[in-house]
Amino acid sequence: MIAALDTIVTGLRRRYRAVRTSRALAAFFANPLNVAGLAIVVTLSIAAVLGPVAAPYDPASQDLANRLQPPTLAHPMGTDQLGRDVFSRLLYGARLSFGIAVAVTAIRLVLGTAIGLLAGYAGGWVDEFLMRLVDIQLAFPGLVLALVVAGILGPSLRNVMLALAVVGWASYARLVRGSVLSTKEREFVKAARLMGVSRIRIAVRHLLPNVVGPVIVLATMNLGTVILGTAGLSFIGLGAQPPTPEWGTMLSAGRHHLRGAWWLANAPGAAIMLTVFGFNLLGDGLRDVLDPNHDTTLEKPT
Amino acid sequence: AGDRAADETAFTIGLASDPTDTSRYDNWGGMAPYWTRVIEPLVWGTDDMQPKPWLATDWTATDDTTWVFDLRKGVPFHNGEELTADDVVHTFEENILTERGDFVYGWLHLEPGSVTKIDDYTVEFETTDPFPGFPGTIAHNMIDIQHPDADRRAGKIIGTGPFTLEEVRRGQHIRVERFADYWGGDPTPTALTFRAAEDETTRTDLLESGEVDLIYNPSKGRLPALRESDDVRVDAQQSAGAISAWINIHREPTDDVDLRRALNHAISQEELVRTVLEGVGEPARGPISPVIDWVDEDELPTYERDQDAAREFVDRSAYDGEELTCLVSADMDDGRTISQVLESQFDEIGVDVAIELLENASVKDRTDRGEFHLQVGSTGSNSPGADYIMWENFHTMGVDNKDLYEAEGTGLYNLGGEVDDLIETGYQSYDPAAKRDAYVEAQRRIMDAAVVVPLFYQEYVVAADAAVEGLELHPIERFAEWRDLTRTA
Amino acid sequence: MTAQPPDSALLSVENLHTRFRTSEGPVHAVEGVSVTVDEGEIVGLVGESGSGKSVTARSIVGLQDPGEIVRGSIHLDGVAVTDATDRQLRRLRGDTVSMVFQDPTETLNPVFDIGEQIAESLKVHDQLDSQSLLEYLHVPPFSSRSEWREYRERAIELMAQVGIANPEDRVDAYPHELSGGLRQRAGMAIALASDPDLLIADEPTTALDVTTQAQLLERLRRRNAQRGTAILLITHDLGVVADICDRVVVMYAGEVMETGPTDRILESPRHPYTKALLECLPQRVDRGSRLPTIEGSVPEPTGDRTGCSFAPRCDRATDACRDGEIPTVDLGDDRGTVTCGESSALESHAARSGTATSDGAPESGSATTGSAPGGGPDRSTSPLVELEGVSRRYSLANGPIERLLGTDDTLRAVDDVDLEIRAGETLALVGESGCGKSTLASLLTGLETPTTGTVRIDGTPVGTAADRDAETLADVGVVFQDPRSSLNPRLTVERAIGEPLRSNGWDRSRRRERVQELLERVGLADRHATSYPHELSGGQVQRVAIARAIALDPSVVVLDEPVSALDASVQSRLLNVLADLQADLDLTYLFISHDLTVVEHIADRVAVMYLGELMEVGPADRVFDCPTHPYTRALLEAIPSLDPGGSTGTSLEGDRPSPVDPPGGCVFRNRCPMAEPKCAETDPDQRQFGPVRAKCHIVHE
Amino acid sequence: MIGYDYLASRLATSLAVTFGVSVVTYGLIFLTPGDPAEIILSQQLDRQPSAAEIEAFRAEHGLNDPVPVQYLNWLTDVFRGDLGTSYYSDMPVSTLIIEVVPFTLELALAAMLVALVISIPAGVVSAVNRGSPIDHASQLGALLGVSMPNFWLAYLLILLFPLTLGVLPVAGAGSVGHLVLPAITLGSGMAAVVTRLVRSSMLEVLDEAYVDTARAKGLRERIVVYKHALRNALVPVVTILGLQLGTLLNGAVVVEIIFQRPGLGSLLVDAVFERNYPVVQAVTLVTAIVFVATNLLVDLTYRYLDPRVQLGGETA
Ligand SMILES: Nc1ncnc2c1ncn2[C@@H]1O[C@H](COP(=O)(O)OP(=O)(O)OP(=O)(O)O)[C@@H](O)[C@H]1O
Ligand SMILES: Nc1ncnc2c1ncn2[C@@H]1O[C@H](COP(=O)(O)OP(=O)(O)OP(=O)(O)O)[C@@H](O)[C@H]1O
Ligand SMILES: [Mg+2]
Ligand SMILES: [Mg+2]
Repeated sequence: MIAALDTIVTGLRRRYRAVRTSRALAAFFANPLNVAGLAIVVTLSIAAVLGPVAAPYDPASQDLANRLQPPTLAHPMGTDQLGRDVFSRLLYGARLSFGIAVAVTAIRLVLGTAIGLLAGYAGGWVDEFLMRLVDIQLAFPGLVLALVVAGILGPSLRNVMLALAVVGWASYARLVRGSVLSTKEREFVKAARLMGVSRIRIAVRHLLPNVVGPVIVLATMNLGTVILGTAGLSFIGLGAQPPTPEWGTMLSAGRHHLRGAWWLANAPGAAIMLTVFGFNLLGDGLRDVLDPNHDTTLEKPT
Repeated sequence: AGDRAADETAFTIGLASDPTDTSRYDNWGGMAPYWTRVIEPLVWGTDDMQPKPWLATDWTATDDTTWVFDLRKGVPFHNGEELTADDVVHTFEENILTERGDFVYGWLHLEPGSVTKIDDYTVEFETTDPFPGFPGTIAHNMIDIQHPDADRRAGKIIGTGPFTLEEVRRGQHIRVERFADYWGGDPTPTALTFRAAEDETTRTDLLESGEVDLIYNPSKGRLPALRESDDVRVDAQQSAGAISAWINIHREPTDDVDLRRALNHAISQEELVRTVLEGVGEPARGPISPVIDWVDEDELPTYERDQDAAREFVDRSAYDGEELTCLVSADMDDGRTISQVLESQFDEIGVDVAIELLENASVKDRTDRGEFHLQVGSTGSNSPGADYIMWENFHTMGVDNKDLYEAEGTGLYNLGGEVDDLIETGYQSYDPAAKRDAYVEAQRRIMDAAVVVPLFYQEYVVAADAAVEGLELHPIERFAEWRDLTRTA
Repeated sequence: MTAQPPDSALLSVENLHTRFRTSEGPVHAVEGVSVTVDEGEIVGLVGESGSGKSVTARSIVGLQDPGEIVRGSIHLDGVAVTDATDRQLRRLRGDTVSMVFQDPTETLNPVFDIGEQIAESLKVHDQLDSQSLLEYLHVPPFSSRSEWREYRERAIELMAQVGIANPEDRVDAYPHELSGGLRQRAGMAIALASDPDLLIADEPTTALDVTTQAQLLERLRRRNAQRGTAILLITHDLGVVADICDRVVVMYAGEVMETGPTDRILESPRHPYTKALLECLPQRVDRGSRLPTIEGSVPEPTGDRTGCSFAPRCDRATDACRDGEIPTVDLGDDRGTVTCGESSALESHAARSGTATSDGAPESGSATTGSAPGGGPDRSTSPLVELEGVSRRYSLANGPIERLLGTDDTLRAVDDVDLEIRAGETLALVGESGCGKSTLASLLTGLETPTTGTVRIDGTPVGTAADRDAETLADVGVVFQDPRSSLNPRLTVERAIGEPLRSNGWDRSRRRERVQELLERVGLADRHATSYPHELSGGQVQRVAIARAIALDPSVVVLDEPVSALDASVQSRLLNVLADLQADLDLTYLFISHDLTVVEHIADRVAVMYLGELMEVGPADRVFDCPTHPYTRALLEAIPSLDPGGSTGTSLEGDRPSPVDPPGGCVFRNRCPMAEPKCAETDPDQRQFGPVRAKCHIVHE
Repeated sequence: MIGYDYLASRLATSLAVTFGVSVVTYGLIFLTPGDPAEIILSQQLDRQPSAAEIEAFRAEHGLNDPVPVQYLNWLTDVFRGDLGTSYYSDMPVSTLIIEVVPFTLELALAAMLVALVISIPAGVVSAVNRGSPIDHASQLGALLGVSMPNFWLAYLLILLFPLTLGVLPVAGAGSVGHLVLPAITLGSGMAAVVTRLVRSSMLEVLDEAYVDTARAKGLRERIVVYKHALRNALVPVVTILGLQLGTLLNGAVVVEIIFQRPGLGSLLVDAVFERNYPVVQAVTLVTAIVFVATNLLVDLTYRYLDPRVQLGGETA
């Protein structure tokens, strides 16, 4: 018991030391852009967590008498076509948009990484087959897939997520496979084989940790793309169901009011932009820190 | 804008749908038969949706299934030749009833070989079954008459309309020019360009930038500003369309009339029109536009907005708080806002509704299977022959109801029994008064059973450069008349 | 810095300070270096890795970026480089000074053929001030084809001059299509295109084989003799210095420690550092005895320093050395200068100082197993490892479709090798790069399957690693060629060493104990257990790799170039560790190296490999003292001798043939100075010459 | 040089991918709810079709056959060079596609041009002046470019150019003027991605020893950067351009809708919405072929840019 505690403590201490003394961290914080990115992401995360508590109004409560009110003190971002408070909707939406982004990216990441790892490590026909699958996904118009998924399952938020996840994993698979192929040839992997380490353990303990760097970078940037993707899907009518205050859907619904009720589209638009911006800043920073040789964001937005 | 400087009598019109869709309008060489007025049918429609003589001057039903049409004399085709019965027979037999596919038979109740020439100016139509709505039904832009020399698929359109087809640019525009020998008199505009402008903001921007002179249905958000503007004239015209929330009366719990009445009492049509519709539309009391002659609003029961009454109805009903689904087509203008207003107002009377905004095809799929409680839907007609609205929607054998009725004896919006009889009577009645009585009674019963929550009768809006005058709008927006279009200095 | 450089000096660097700003504070890479190079002179700049040699060189040509010169001056042909305008700098580079960079694989632009790269250099030299981008991009109206063609012609000439055979064929080659030696020569051609007065060559031969190195040094010497080109040669190899330099500058931690004529420095080094450096070279130590080492490590270039930077490692250091200003003393008579506070340094004092600790007498003679002739491993016992007729061919077809189509180019990496390793001995495998050493090792360890032949360990035939049981796997320890890449960067030292234990089912506490024991054995402190590889120096990383290799008590350890990447001082310490381990644990070593001086020091027996074949196998003393095979002889002759003025033997001419298409008959014949017609006809058999086995038609007992 | 083996293997994998795409498409569209007959008829007639009309349509288009049979029929036709006919009419799908392809191509190329013209100099300047205000400005610009939802940008561009400044048409296609705003909308996102890529790639390359070799020759910095460094830096950029072309083909839907341009993207979306399956099939097939071909082209470009690249084994 005490021994276990002890190992945990030393483990933590080691981690802490590794983090504190890490050049990477210092380098990360040396760049103001990285700090800005982190700040944006952290702020938005807080908004996502606390949004519903902090929102002044119920995001769904309509007030047709006070529709399309320009920003005032009572409604800092005005009201929408149905008299709902845009600011409150934005706050509620933060959680949704963030949630989608994180969930979709997580699915893509896990799926893509698993496939890439398998393809790269197994090699041969398995690799050949999986890579053709990746090619098919990339060559397939993502839109059709999204339309069909939404069509089959109905365009709920969950299905939008599914649709986006299904079309995005291939970039991860490619990236991971590429890294695995080169890492596999590194001598520490050969060393592990000679030490009798099992294949699974080699894949999971030796290869995986050495390929996650670029994957995390890609994922960070992907978070932004996913939010843009939901906006795109909303544009062609496959967004979240009303009255869900999802940002992409709000932007898309407000797009015809850009001239008159400008706050309708610009508020969610700015929120999306800021988020994507923040994630990308963060991703850039992480890239410099985690993997200076990362070459491509094999990203194919829908 | 450049075109206009060159020619003060040419106009550009921005349409909300693509008028050049080859795959849809290939029979006209990629030109929408609507709006463009290059081709004309035998029958036209009056402002109150009655068939009106056009290329045919008169028609009579000689028996239950035979119609005889007299043709107008002295109508020249664009190639200079005169319209005769041969041309009509040729058009129907060689084109309409052969090339367009079998579905036309069901629509027109005609089959190949059923159109015959009696003399040079008389044609006889033999319908497959009694069809009193025939003249109104063929008063449709697609049932046009063309010269046998026309090569439709190749884009060589030889019609009789006031304009001749000059150019089709796929996905872009159609250009027509004045036909000087038009039988109805010389049109004023020398040329018209119909531009596709499907996105409402883009369309409105095109008007604002001066690239087009006139647009249909500007962006609602821009209407207040356009109405205020001195440079733009905004006209609205009531159409043959109506929007309602349709209720699936064969599914629990909306099979309970009390719940349906409650829903009816929950809504204020006036408020809806005034607010989210920016005043475009008329508060409705029934599911069909009163522009159509056999609709009489005053005969219908009314449901005032009354939340207390609504709650009482809810209490009385079998409804116990479950979530009702409400289908909305993503294509429907304002569908998203309208459905949200409904949802919120139903919520106030304690009825929980979840909106499902779906693309058209998915909506169709769901309605086919009857898996929904409410649907925000519309009725309307592009020809004066609107009988099918009653038949297809409310008759047990109508397309919406038939499958479910045949499979499990239900349907969607069909009350069955006497209502079916009334609709059949109306459908087959050659006497306008009898038809009207039957249909009005059917509608009364439908509203009494609260099969729909009527929302509003549709209006369409045209915004034009303030200098443009002489536009004649028609309840069927595709029947617009450009002949007198002029531009003031 | 009293000595005023003579005005005539082509290059005079004075009190140069170059600094890098990093996130951990400034790095003082160069701290007050003064160097001069006269016209026609060859000056060697030596020092351990990180001592600031490259930074000094880069500063001279104005390429110190991202570093900055914070103090001092550089004069090249009378022009002050530090104050020069871009234009002046271009003139200097195009006209006066040229530079060859450290690594031949990286100094050539991979996307242009070498003809283009040399031609460009010629053109710059000819038309220094009219360089238009479009012209250099070969955009038609701006660039004259015929002119470029002319430059290419001249490029071919230049290639011939630097010793590239068949330059007409090679001019269109891309860098990746050339061998390391050819690439380095192409780099040389680029540098010489401007006919510079001064050539700065930064470790031009470090990455090359001895034979290639010898060829290249010969070219440099000839250039210097014929055209009077002055050369500043940067190297850490004192042998190279001895070979061609007139004068030597010894650097340590960004400072100059000692300068002087080559003979004087090699014969009577004055600075304790220079002395220590010379002492730990294996050439200078008797075969098999312990190597002297320099304790401690090079100071971090960050932070302030006072006094002599070598003081912490110098056993003669006084307090004055640690704090005071260190004088630079001119020894007079053109014997150079010494920067040392210890007066004793000024005395000429040969050989063994106390600084390089020759750490004691060999412990009960165990470390010298191989030294006493005949006292080696017991020859009567059956061999521990046997390779019998082992070959390994690689198919060059890649992609399943190609394989289906049966594209059939094969590469002979190892060809019909018979070799046995006896328990307790150190067998060294030597040969030029790419001759198949690592492949042979992989066949033994089971990373590769032999195409033909059998590998036996302890008399039992073994398959690939996947087929071997845990015991057999544990029986062979491996230290890979590149120590850093053989450690998972995400695992701490403790976990890395524990990995083989873990897969053999050791529990946590046992593992921990064992790791501690191993760390101690290889001479690492306990605190390193929780370090990550990137936190360790090259020598430390190599120790970790060794610790891991012996974790499961193997009987044989395969060491693939274990010391090649290390500095002389670190190398000597590591060789001592290996010797101790062998003595204590009764290990058998397969020691792979291309460095013959190291091999001579450590090996009991030597196997010489060429193009996948074994040319000669025999006891180390016999092979080194009296080589049998002409190839072995050529290899030995190519080693730069440390004796000043000592002759460098004739270097092996010609390029190594490709293993895809080896010559028929004897594979060495086209480079063999003794080749006869029958060598081309038949492949010679292995023949026994006393204790030695060789594969040659020509040589006789 | 490109060997036959290589070409054969590429061709085989390309075929496999294209075939895979067509199977997936076929499977998917038949999973999609909604009956094409009803949808298409109601579009065509502008009213609810009757039950009789629907039945007639189904029979006419063989929609009552089992799905595998329909697929096989389709596949046989494709091998005969027939992509099928639109459900709407007798219009061959190939005609529909050929009609819109020029618009798509024109837009894709223009967008690519916009992207390259912006991104390459911006990326290079950014990398060369690493850490300077110029670098930060270009990085921020690029980030804004990627962060902006493209339809939002499109409306803002229309607001700025035709409506406020009175230059360039609002919408339409056919002239260079009509191409500008759509190309900017579509190209800016790509420009942003490529700028960042060029920058990071340049940063890496500028650290390479051969760049110093070039400098040490006495070459002007401009030549060092644009000849020696850029060529190497473009290698990873090409991959992205290849992948982005796919995006340009079907990601252009939004731009096509807003600017009222014909194109493959909106053809496809409309066809999916309308359940016009032959068109969906054909467009998907064409996009897949274009994608595969582009990637082959990318590989060849690779080979041109970087002679080290061996054409073999690895695809894409
Ligand atoms: N770009 C840089 N940024 C920070 N520090 C640097 C940089 N370049 C060199 N240094 C530091 O300057 C010191 C001297 O490096 P230099 O390359 O001159 O060593 P060297 O003597 O050439 O070594 P080697 O034999 O390994 O080539 C080292 O401590 C190195 O870490
Ligand atoms: N997996 C492989 N596929 C194809 N060829 C290979 C492979 N591994 C090694 N080779 C080739 O086999 C030959 C011998 O390689 P090996 O690595 O054994 O040489 P080496 O003597 O260890 O060289 P070095 O001193 O450079 O390490 C080389 O020509 C090499 O290119
Ligand atoms: Mg160096
Ligand atoms: Mg090797």
